[in-house]
Amino acid sequence: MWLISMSEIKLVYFAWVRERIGLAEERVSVPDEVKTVAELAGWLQTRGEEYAHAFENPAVVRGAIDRKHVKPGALIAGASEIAFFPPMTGG
Amino acid sequence: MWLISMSEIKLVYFAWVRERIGLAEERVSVPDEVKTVAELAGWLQTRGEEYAHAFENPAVVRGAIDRKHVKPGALIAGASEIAFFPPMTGG
Amino acid sequence: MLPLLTVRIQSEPFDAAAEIEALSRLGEDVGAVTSFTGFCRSEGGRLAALELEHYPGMAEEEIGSVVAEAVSRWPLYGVTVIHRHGVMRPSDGIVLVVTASSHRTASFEAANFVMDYLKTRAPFWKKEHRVDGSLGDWVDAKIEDDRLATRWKLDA
Amino acid sequence: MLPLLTVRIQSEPFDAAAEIEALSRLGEDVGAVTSFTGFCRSEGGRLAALELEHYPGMAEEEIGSVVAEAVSRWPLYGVTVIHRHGVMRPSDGIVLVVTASSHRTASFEAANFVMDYLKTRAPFWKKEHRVDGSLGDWVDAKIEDDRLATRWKLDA
Repeated sequence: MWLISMSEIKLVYFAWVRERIGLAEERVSVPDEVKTVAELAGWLQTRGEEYAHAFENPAVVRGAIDRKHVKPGALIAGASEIAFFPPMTGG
Repeated sequence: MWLISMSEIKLVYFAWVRERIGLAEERVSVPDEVKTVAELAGWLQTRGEEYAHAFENPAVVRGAIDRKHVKPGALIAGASEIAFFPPMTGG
Repeated sequence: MLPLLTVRIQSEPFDAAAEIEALSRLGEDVGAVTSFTGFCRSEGGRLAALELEHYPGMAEEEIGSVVAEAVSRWPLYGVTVIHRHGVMRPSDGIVLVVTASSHRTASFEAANFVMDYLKTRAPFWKKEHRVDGSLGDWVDAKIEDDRLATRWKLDA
Repeated sequence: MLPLLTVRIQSEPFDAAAEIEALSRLGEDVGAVTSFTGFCRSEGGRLAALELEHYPGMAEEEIGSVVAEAVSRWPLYGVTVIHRHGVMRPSDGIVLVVTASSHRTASFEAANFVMDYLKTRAPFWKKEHRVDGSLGDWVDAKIEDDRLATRWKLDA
Protein backbone atom coordinates (compact mmCIF):
# COMPACT_ATOMS: atom_id res chain seq x y z
CA MET A 1 0.00 0.00 0.00
CA TRP A 2 1.21 3.53 -0.78
CA LEU A 3 0.03 6.93 0.29
CA ILE A 4 -0.36 10.16 -1.68
CA SER A 5 -0.11 13.03 0.79
CA MET A 6 -2.81 15.65 0.22
CA SER A 7 -4.07 18.67 2.11
CA GLU A 8 -7.57 20.01 1.90
CA ILE A 9 -7.96 23.73 1.21
CA LYS A 10 -10.96 25.98 0.73
CA LEU A 11 -10.81 27.79 -2.61
CA VAL A 12 -12.93 30.84 -3.41
CA TYR A 13 -13.41 32.46 -6.81
CA PHE A 14 -14.69 35.88 -7.83
CA ALA A 15 -15.98 37.72 -10.91
CA TRP A 16 -15.17 36.02 -14.22
CA VAL A 17 -12.93 33.43 -12.54
CA ARG A 18 -16.02 32.35 -10.58
CA GLU A 19 -18.23 32.46 -13.69
CA ARG A 20 -15.85 30.41 -15.83
CA ILE A 21 -15.32 27.75 -13.16
CA GLY A 22 -19.01 27.79 -12.33
CA LEU A 23 -18.43 27.74 -8.58
CA ALA A 24 -18.09 30.44 -5.94
CA GLU A 25 -16.16 28.12 -3.63
CA GLU A 26 -15.11 24.55 -3.14
CA ARG A 27 -12.91 22.42 -0.92
CA VAL A 28 -10.17 20.60 -2.77
CA SER A 29 -7.47 18.13 -1.79
CA VAL A 30 -4.25 19.44 -3.19
CA PRO A 31 -1.23 17.14 -3.70
CA ASP A 32 1.69 18.08 -1.47
CA GLU A 33 3.96 18.74 -4.43
CA VAL A 34 1.83 21.81 -5.23
CA LYS A 35 3.73 24.37 -3.17
CA THR A 36 2.91 27.84 -4.50
CA VAL A 37 -0.11 29.82 -5.60
CA ALA A 38 1.12 29.67 -9.20
CA GLU A 39 1.52 25.89 -8.97
CA LEU A 40 -1.97 25.65 -7.50
CA ALA A 41 -3.36 27.64 -10.46
CA GLY A 42 -1.46 25.33 -12.83
CA TRP A 43 -2.81 22.23 -11.06
CA LEU A 44 -6.38 23.61 -11.14
CA GLN A 45 -6.03 24.20 -14.90
CA THR A 46 -5.73 20.43 -15.37
CA ARG A 47 -9.05 19.76 -13.59
CA GLY A 48 -11.26 20.39 -16.61
CA GLU A 49 -12.31 22.74 -19.35
CA GLU A 50 -13.86 25.32 -17.01
CA TYR A 51 -10.66 25.55 -15.00
CA ALA A 52 -8.53 25.67 -18.14
CA HIS A 53 -10.65 28.59 -19.33
CA ALA A 54 -10.46 30.42 -16.00
CA PHE A 55 -6.67 30.15 -15.86
CA GLU A 56 -5.97 30.38 -19.61
CA ASN A 57 -4.01 33.58 -19.02
CA PRO A 58 -2.52 32.95 -15.59
CA ALA A 59 -0.74 36.34 -15.58
CA VAL A 60 -4.05 38.18 -15.15
CA VAL A 61 -5.46 36.03 -12.35
CA ARG A 62 -4.62 37.36 -8.88
CA GLY A 63 -4.38 35.29 -5.74
CA ALA A 64 -4.98 35.88 -2.05
CA ILE A 65 -4.14 33.62 0.89
CA ASP A 66 -6.36 34.00 3.94
CA ARG A 67 -7.62 37.33 2.59
CA LYS A 68 -4.22 38.87 1.90
CA HIS A 69 -2.94 39.64 -1.58
CA VAL A 70 -0.02 37.40 -2.48
CA LYS A 71 2.45 37.03 -5.35
CA PRO A 72 2.36 33.94 -7.56
CA GLY A 73 5.38 32.48 -5.77
CA ALA A 74 3.73 32.61 -2.33
CA LEU A 75 3.71 29.28 -0.48
CA ILE A 76 0.30 27.79 0.20
CA ALA A 77 1.33 25.58 3.13
CA GLY A 78 -0.88 26.28 6.14
CA ALA A 79 -3.42 28.33 4.17
CA SER A 80 -7.03 27.84 5.12
CA GLU A 81 -8.59 29.85 2.27
CA ILE A 82 -7.11 30.67 -1.10
CA ALA A 83 -8.87 33.07 -3.48
CA PHE A 84 -8.48 33.60 -7.22
CA PHE A 85 -9.89 36.66 -8.98
CA PRO A 86 -9.30 39.11 -11.83
CA PRO A 87 -7.62 42.50 -11.27
CA MET A 88 -9.87 44.55 -9.00
CA THR A 89 -12.12 47.33 -10.24
CA GLY A 90 -13.48 48.85 -7.07
CA GLY A 91 -13.74 52.52 -6.29
CA MET B 1 1.84 130.84 -15.68
CA TRP B 2 2.94 127.19 -15.67
CA LEU B 3 0.99 124.00 -15.36
CA ILE B 4 1.73 120.78 -13.47
CA SER B 5 -0.04 117.99 -15.27
CA MET B 6 -1.86 115.66 -12.85
CA SER B 7 -4.37 112.86 -13.18
CA GLU B 8 -6.87 111.87 -10.55
CA ILE B 9 -7.06 108.20 -9.59
CA LYS B 10 -9.10 106.26 -7.08
CA LEU B 11 -6.89 104.30 -4.68
CA VAL B 12 -8.17 101.47 -2.50
CA TYR B 13 -6.34 99.79 0.37
CA PHE B 14 -6.90 96.49 2.15
CA ALA B 15 -5.90 94.69 5.35
CA TRP B 16 -2.83 96.15 7.10
CA VAL B 17 -2.13 98.54 4.22
CA ARG B 18 -5.59 100.01 4.89
CA GLU B 19 -5.02 100.01 8.66
CA ARG B 20 -1.64 101.72 8.47
CA ILE B 21 -2.83 104.42 6.06
CA GLY B 22 -6.05 104.80 8.03
CA LEU B 23 -8.20 104.95 4.91
CA ALA B 24 -10.07 102.33 2.88
CA GLU B 25 -10.05 104.50 -0.24
CA GLU B 26 -9.24 107.98 -1.48
CA ARG B 27 -8.99 109.96 -4.70
CA VAL B 28 -5.56 111.39 -5.33
CA SER B 29 -4.05 113.59 -8.02
CA VAL B 30 -0.90 111.90 -9.17
CA PRO B 31 1.85 113.82 -11.00
CA ASP B 32 2.30 112.66 -14.59
CA GLU B 33 5.91 111.65 -13.98
CA VAL B 34 4.60 108.79 -11.79
CA LYS B 35 4.25 106.12 -14.46
CA THR B 36 4.23 102.69 -12.78
CA VAL B 37 2.62 101.01 -9.81
CA ALA B 38 6.01 100.88 -8.08
CA GLU B 39 6.52 104.61 -8.69
CA LEU B 40 3.04 105.28 -7.34
CA ALA B 41 3.88 103.35 -4.17
CA GLY B 42 7.12 105.34 -3.88
CA TRP B 43 5.25 108.63 -4.36
CA LEU B 44 2.61 107.63 -1.78
CA GLN B 45 5.40 106.86 0.72
CA THR B 46 6.33 110.59 0.68
CA ARG B 47 2.82 111.69 1.67
CA GLY B 48 3.25 111.16 5.40
CA GLU B 49 4.14 108.83 8.20
CA GLU B 50 1.14 106.53 7.71
CA TYR B 51 2.02 106.01 4.06
CA ALA B 52 5.70 105.56 4.86
CA HIS B 53 4.69 102.83 7.32
CA ALA B 54 2.32 101.11 4.87
CA PHE B 55 4.98 100.99 2.15
CA GLU B 56 8.05 100.54 4.37
CA ASN B 57 8.71 97.17 2.73
CA PRO B 58 7.47 97.78 -0.80
CA ALA B 59 8.36 94.24 -1.89
CA VAL B 60 5.52 92.75 0.17
CA VAL B 61 2.80 95.16 -0.96
CA ARG B 62 0.87 93.88 -3.98
CA GLY B 63 -0.91 96.03 -6.51
CA ALA B 64 -3.95 95.67 -8.74
CA ILE B 65 -5.13 97.94 -11.53
CA ASP B 66 -8.85 97.94 -12.18
CA ARG B 67 -9.19 94.71 -10.18
CA LYS B 68 -6.45 92.77 -11.96
CA HIS B 69 -3.20 91.71 -10.31
CA VAL B 70 -0.25 93.59 -11.79
CA LYS B 71 3.53 93.59 -11.42
CA PRO B 72 5.33 96.60 -9.90
CA GLY B 73 6.39 97.76 -13.36
CA ALA B 74 2.81 97.95 -14.70
CA LEU B 75 1.88 101.36 -16.17
CA ILE B 76 -0.86 103.22 -14.38
CA ALA B 77 -1.92 105.44 -17.29
CA GLY B 78 -5.65 105.08 -17.91
CA ALA B 79 -6.33 103.26 -14.65
CA SER B 80 -9.52 104.18 -12.86
CA GLU B 81 -8.88 102.22 -9.65
CA ILE B 82 -5.57 101.10 -8.19
CA ALA B 83 -5.44 98.83 -5.15
CA PHE B 84 -2.64 98.11 -2.69
CA PHE B 85 -2.76 95.16 -0.31
CA PRO B 86 -0.63 92.53 1.45
CA PRO B 87 -0.17 89.01 0.05
CA MET B 88 -3.55 87.30 0.05
CA THR B 89 -4.60 84.74 2.63
CA GLY B 90 -7.92 83.48 1.33
CA GLY B 91 -9.03 79.90 1.13
CA MET C 1 -6.52 62.29 20.23
CA LEU C 2 -6.75 59.16 18.11
CA PRO C 3 -8.17 59.69 14.65
CA LEU C 4 -11.72 58.50 14.04
CA LEU C 5 -11.53 55.77 11.42
CA THR C 6 -14.65 54.32 9.81
CA VAL C 7 -14.76 51.63 7.13
CA ARG C 8 -18.10 50.26 5.99
CA ILE C 9 -18.87 47.77 3.25
CA GLN C 10 -22.59 47.76 2.65
CA SER C 11 -25.27 47.28 0.04
CA GLU C 12 -27.40 50.20 1.29
CA PRO C 13 -26.93 53.73 -0.06
CA PHE C 14 -24.78 56.10 2.00
CA ASP C 15 -25.47 59.65 3.10
CA ALA C 16 -22.44 61.61 1.95
CA ALA C 17 -23.67 64.82 3.57
CA ALA C 18 -24.01 63.19 7.00
CA GLU C 19 -20.56 61.57 6.76
CA ILE C 20 -18.91 64.86 5.73
CA GLU C 21 -20.74 66.69 8.52
CA ALA C 22 -19.59 64.11 11.09
CA LEU C 23 -15.90 64.54 10.18
CA SER C 24 -16.32 68.32 10.05
CA ARG C 25 -17.37 68.25 13.72
CA LEU C 26 -14.26 66.54 15.12
CA GLY C 27 -13.15 69.62 17.00
CA GLU C 28 -12.21 73.25 16.55
CA ASP C 29 -8.94 72.55 14.84
CA VAL C 30 -10.41 70.70 11.88
CA GLY C 31 -9.48 73.13 9.13
CA ALA C 32 -9.95 71.01 6.02
CA VAL C 33 -12.37 68.30 4.96
CA THR C 34 -12.06 66.63 1.57
CA SER C 35 -14.68 64.28 0.20
CA PHE C 36 -14.74 62.13 -2.88
CA THR C 37 -17.85 60.35 -4.10
CA GLY C 38 -17.70 57.87 -6.97
CA PHE C 39 -20.96 57.31 -8.84
CA CYS C 40 -22.30 54.67 -11.22
CA ARG C 41 -22.27 56.13 -14.76
CA SER C 42 -24.54 55.28 -17.67
CA GLU C 43 -21.58 55.56 -20.09
CA GLY C 44 -23.53 57.76 -22.45
CA GLY C 45 -26.78 55.84 -21.97
CA ARG C 46 -25.25 52.41 -22.67
CA LEU C 47 -25.54 50.99 -19.15
CA ALA C 48 -28.62 50.29 -17.05
CA ALA C 49 -26.60 49.27 -14.00
CA LEU C 50 -23.32 48.09 -12.58
CA GLU C 51 -23.23 45.04 -10.37
CA LEU C 52 -20.52 45.09 -7.76
CA GLU C 53 -19.21 41.82 -6.42
CA HIS C 54 -16.85 41.80 -3.46
CA TYR C 55 -14.85 39.47 -1.26
CA PRO C 56 -16.45 39.82 2.17
CA GLY C 57 -13.95 40.13 4.98
CA MET C 58 -11.02 40.83 2.70
CA ALA C 59 -12.68 44.05 1.44
CA GLU C 60 -12.91 45.44 4.99
CA GLU C 61 -9.37 44.34 5.82
CA GLU C 62 -7.80 45.82 2.70
CA ILE C 63 -9.59 49.13 2.99
CA GLY C 64 -8.82 49.18 6.71
CA SER C 65 -5.11 48.77 6.03
CA VAL C 66 -5.17 51.53 3.38
CA VAL C 67 -6.83 53.83 5.93
CA ALA C 68 -4.27 52.85 8.59
CA GLU C 69 -1.48 53.67 6.13
CA ALA C 70 -3.10 57.05 5.39
CA VAL C 71 -3.21 58.05 9.06
CA SER C 72 0.42 57.01 9.48
CA ARG C 73 1.41 59.32 6.61
CA TRP C 74 -0.74 62.41 7.20
CA PRO C 75 -1.94 64.15 10.36
CA LEU C 76 -5.65 63.37 10.21
CA TYR C 77 -8.54 63.77 12.64
CA GLY C 78 -10.66 61.26 10.80
CA VAL C 79 -11.10 59.10 7.71
CA THR C 80 -14.36 57.57 6.53
CA VAL C 81 -14.58 55.08 3.68
CA ILE C 82 -17.83 53.50 2.58
CA HIS C 83 -17.91 51.11 -0.37
CA ARG C 84 -21.13 49.60 -1.61
CA HIS C 85 -21.74 46.25 -3.28
CA GLY C 86 -24.72 44.97 -5.22
CA VAL C 87 -26.58 46.54 -8.13
CA MET C 88 -26.05 50.27 -8.73
CA ARG C 89 -28.05 52.43 -11.15
CA PRO C 90 -26.55 55.45 -12.89
CA SER C 91 -26.12 58.34 -10.40
CA ASP C 92 -26.06 55.95 -7.43
CA GLY C 93 -23.09 56.56 -5.15
CA ILE C 94 -20.67 53.59 -5.11
CA VAL C 95 -17.83 54.80 -2.93
CA LEU C 96 -17.28 57.64 -0.49
CA VAL C 97 -13.99 58.80 1.02
CA VAL C 98 -13.88 61.65 3.54
CA THR C 99 -10.77 62.94 5.31
CA ALA C 100 -10.44 65.64 7.98
CA SER C 101 -7.24 67.42 8.95
CA SER C 102 -6.00 70.76 10.21
CA HIS C 103 -4.51 71.41 6.82
CA ARG C 104 -5.66 71.32 3.25
CA THR C 105 -2.81 69.39 1.69
CA ALA C 106 -2.98 66.58 4.26
CA SER C 107 -6.70 66.19 3.75
CA PHE C 108 -6.48 66.32 -0.06
CA GLU C 109 -3.52 64.00 -0.39
CA ALA C 110 -4.89 61.46 2.06
CA ALA C 111 -8.24 61.28 0.23
CA ASN C 112 -6.47 60.90 -3.10
CA PHE C 113 -4.16 58.23 -1.67
CA VAL C 114 -7.05 56.23 -0.22
CA MET C 115 -8.91 56.31 -3.56
CA ASP C 116 -5.79 55.28 -5.52
CA TYR C 117 -5.17 52.27 -3.30
CA LEU C 118 -8.77 51.32 -2.95
CA LYS C 119 -9.00 51.09 -6.77
CA THR C 120 -6.10 48.69 -7.06
CA ARG C 121 -6.25 46.70 -3.80
CA ALA C 122 -9.85 46.48 -2.59
CA PRO C 123 -11.43 43.21 -3.77
CA PHE C 124 -14.40 44.56 -5.74
CA TRP C 125 -15.34 43.75 -9.33
CA LYS C 126 -17.85 45.52 -11.54
CA LYS C 127 -20.07 43.84 -14.10
CA GLU C 128 -22.01 45.86 -16.65
CA HIS C 129 -25.77 45.48 -17.19
CA ARG C 130 -26.68 46.97 -20.57
CA VAL C 131 -29.83 48.99 -21.20
CA ASP C 132 -31.02 46.32 -23.67
CA GLY C 133 -31.28 43.93 -20.70
CA SER C 134 -28.26 41.83 -21.57
CA LEU C 135 -25.35 41.27 -19.23
CA GLY C 136 -22.27 43.10 -20.40
CA ASP C 137 -18.62 42.51 -19.63
CA TRP C 138 -16.71 42.67 -16.43
CA VAL C 139 -15.11 46.10 -16.28
CA ASP C 140 -11.40 45.86 -17.06
CA ALA C 141 -8.91 47.13 -14.54
CA LYS C 142 -7.19 50.24 -15.81
CA ILE C 143 -3.44 50.24 -16.15
CA GLU C 144 -3.77 53.96 -15.38
CA ASP C 145 -5.10 53.08 -11.91
CA ASP C 146 -2.02 50.95 -11.23
CA ARG C 147 0.19 53.83 -12.32
CA LEU C 148 -1.65 56.26 -10.05
CA ALA C 149 -1.29 53.93 -7.09
CA THR C 150 2.47 53.63 -7.59
CA ARG C 151 2.85 57.40 -7.07
CA TRP C 152 2.75 56.82 -3.32
CA LYS C 153 5.58 54.27 -3.14
CA LEU C 154 3.65 51.83 -0.98
CA ASP C 155 4.83 48.24 -1.01
CA ALA C 156 2.34 45.86 -2.59
CA MET D 1 -23.26 70.57 -22.59
CA LEU D 2 -21.61 73.59 -21.04
CA PRO D 3 -20.29 73.06 -17.53
CA LEU D 4 -22.27 74.60 -14.69
CA LEU D 5 -20.03 77.18 -13.04
CA THR D 6 -21.00 78.87 -9.79
CA VAL D 7 -18.94 81.44 -7.90
CA ARG D 8 -20.38 83.12 -4.83
CA ILE D 9 -18.78 85.56 -2.42
CA GLN D 10 -21.03 85.94 0.58
CA SER D 11 -21.09 86.61 4.29
CA GLU D 12 -23.79 83.99 5.01
CA PRO D 13 -22.90 80.38 5.80
CA PHE D 14 -23.06 77.88 2.93
CA ASP D 15 -24.68 74.47 2.76
CA ALA D 16 -21.92 72.15 1.59
CA ALA D 17 -24.28 69.16 1.40
CA ALA D 18 -26.71 70.97 -0.90
CA GLU D 19 -23.90 72.18 -3.18
CA ILE D 20 -22.38 68.70 -3.44
CA GLU D 21 -25.80 67.21 -4.11
CA ALA D 22 -26.47 69.76 -6.88
CA LEU D 23 -23.25 68.89 -8.74
CA SER D 24 -23.87 65.17 -8.20
CA ARG D 25 -27.14 65.52 -10.12
CA LEU D 26 -25.71 66.94 -13.36
CA GLY D 27 -26.54 63.85 -15.35
CA GLU D 28 -25.94 60.12 -15.50
CA ASP D 29 -22.33 60.41 -16.58
CA VAL D 30 -21.16 62.26 -13.51
CA GLY D 31 -18.85 59.62 -12.04
CA ALA D 32 -16.81 61.64 -9.57
CA VAL D 33 -17.52 64.54 -7.26
CA THR D 34 -14.78 66.01 -5.09
CA SER D 35 -15.46 68.57 -2.40
CA PHE D 36 -13.15 70.58 -0.23
CA THR D 37 -14.33 72.63 2.73
CA GLY D 38 -11.98 74.95 4.58
CA PHE D 39 -12.96 75.80 8.17
CA CYS D 40 -12.00 78.45 10.69
CA ARG D 41 -9.68 76.87 13.30
CA SER D 42 -9.20 77.82 16.93
CA GLU D 43 -5.44 77.14 16.63
CA GLY D 44 -5.43 75.07 19.78
CA GLY D 45 -7.88 77.34 21.59
CA ARG D 46 -5.94 80.57 20.89
CA LEU D 47 -8.44 82.15 18.49
CA ALA D 48 -12.01 83.27 19.07
CA ALA D 49 -12.56 84.18 15.43
CA LEU D 50 -11.07 85.06 12.08
CA GLU D 51 -12.22 88.18 10.31
CA LEU D 52 -12.08 87.95 6.53
CA GLU D 53 -11.73 91.11 4.52
CA HIS D 54 -12.08 90.99 0.75
CA TYR D 55 -11.93 93.20 -2.33
CA PRO D 56 -15.49 93.16 -3.68
CA GLY D 57 -15.67 92.70 -7.42
CA MET D 58 -12.06 91.59 -7.77
CA ALA D 59 -12.72 88.53 -5.57
CA GLU D 60 -15.50 87.32 -7.91
CA GLU D 61 -13.40 88.06 -11.01
CA GLU D 62 -10.29 86.29 -9.77
CA ILE D 63 -12.13 83.20 -8.59
CA GLY D 64 -14.14 83.24 -11.82
CA SER D 65 -10.98 83.21 -13.89
CA VAL D 66 -9.48 80.37 -11.82
CA VAL D 67 -12.68 78.37 -12.41
CA ALA D 68 -12.57 79.16 -16.14
CA GLU D 69 -8.97 77.95 -16.26
CA ALA D 70 -9.97 74.74 -14.45
CA VAL D 71 -12.70 73.90 -16.99
CA SER D 72 -10.27 74.57 -19.85
CA ARG D 73 -7.83 72.05 -18.36
CA TRP D 74 -10.11 69.23 -17.16
CA PRO D 75 -13.34 67.77 -18.53
CA LEU D 76 -15.80 68.95 -15.89
CA TYR D 77 -19.59 68.97 -15.63
CA GLY D 78 -19.58 71.61 -12.96
CA VAL D 79 -17.52 73.66 -10.52
CA THR D 80 -18.88 75.48 -7.48
CA VAL D 81 -16.80 77.85 -5.39
CA ILE D 82 -18.19 79.72 -2.41
CA HIS D 83 -15.96 81.99 -0.34
CA ARG D 84 -17.24 83.77 2.73
CA HIS D 85 -16.17 87.10 4.20
CA GLY D 86 -16.83 88.63 7.61
CA VAL D 87 -16.32 87.13 11.06
CA MET D 88 -15.92 83.35 11.31
CA ARG D 89 -15.91 81.34 14.52
CA PRO D 90 -13.96 78.08 14.89
CA SER D 91 -15.68 75.27 12.91
CA ASP D 92 -17.43 77.76 10.60
CA GLY D 93 -16.94 76.93 6.93
CA ILE D 94 -14.92 79.61 5.12
CA VAL D 95 -14.53 78.20 1.63
CA LEU D 96 -16.13 75.42 -0.39
CA VAL D 97 -14.94 73.98 -3.70
CA VAL D 98 -16.91 71.25 -5.47
CA THR D 99 -16.05 69.71 -8.84
CA ALA D 100 -17.94 67.11 -10.89
CA SER D 101 -16.51 65.04 -13.72
CA SER D 102 -16.85 61.64 -15.33
CA HIS D 103 -13.51 60.69 -13.89
CA ARG D 104 -11.87 60.76 -10.54
CA THR D 105 -8.54 62.30 -11.46
CA ALA D 106 -10.14 65.23 -13.31
CA SER D 107 -12.41 65.98 -10.39
CA PHE D 108 -9.63 65.67 -7.78
CA GLU D 109 -7.03 67.64 -9.68
CA ALA D 110 -9.44 70.42 -10.63
CA ALA D 111 -10.55 70.86 -7.01
CA ASN D 112 -6.94 70.92 -5.83
CA PHE D 113 -5.99 73.39 -8.58
CA VAL D 114 -8.85 75.74 -7.71
CA MET D 115 -7.87 75.72 -4.02
CA ASP D 116 -4.19 76.32 -4.79
CA TYR D 117 -4.97 79.34 -6.97
CA LEU D 118 -7.66 80.69 -4.77
CA LYS D 119 -5.16 80.79 -1.86
CA THR D 120 -2.62 82.85 -3.77
CA ARG D 121 -4.78 84.98 -6.10
CA ALA D 122 -8.17 85.63 -4.52
CA PRO D 123 -8.13 89.00 -2.70
CA PHE D 124 -9.03 87.91 0.83
CA TRP D 125 -7.14 88.66 4.03
CA LYS D 126 -7.61 87.07 7.43
CA LYS D 127 -7.25 88.87 10.74
CA GLU D 128 -7.09 86.98 14.01
CA HIS D 129 -9.35 87.72 16.98
CA ARG D 130 -7.83 86.21 20.12
CA VAL D 131 -9.85 84.53 22.86
CA ASP D 132 -8.69 87.19 25.34
CA GLY D 133 -10.68 89.72 23.30
CA SER D 134 -7.68 91.44 21.72
CA LEU D 135 -7.19 91.78 18.01
CA GLY D 136 -4.38 89.58 16.77
CA ASP D 137 -2.24 89.82 13.67
CA TRP D 138 -3.12 89.59 10.05
CA VAL D 139 -2.44 86.02 8.99
CA ASP D 140 0.77 85.82 6.97
CA ALA D 141 0.67 84.40 3.48
CA LYS D 142 2.44 81.07 3.36
CA ILE D 143 5.36 80.63 1.01
CA GLU D 144 4.18 77.01 0.87
CA ASP D 145 0.93 78.17 -0.77
CA ASP D 146 2.89 79.98 -3.48
CA ARG D 147 4.92 76.85 -4.08
CA LEU D 148 1.77 74.71 -4.33
CA ALA D 149 0.24 77.12 -6.83
CA THR D 150 3.30 76.99 -9.09
CA ARG D 151 2.82 73.23 -9.54
CA TRP D 152 0.23 73.97 -12.21
CA LYS D 153 2.39 76.21 -14.42
CA LEU D 154 -0.21 78.94 -14.76
CA ASP D 155 1.09 82.38 -15.70
CA ALA D 156 0.62 84.93 -12.95
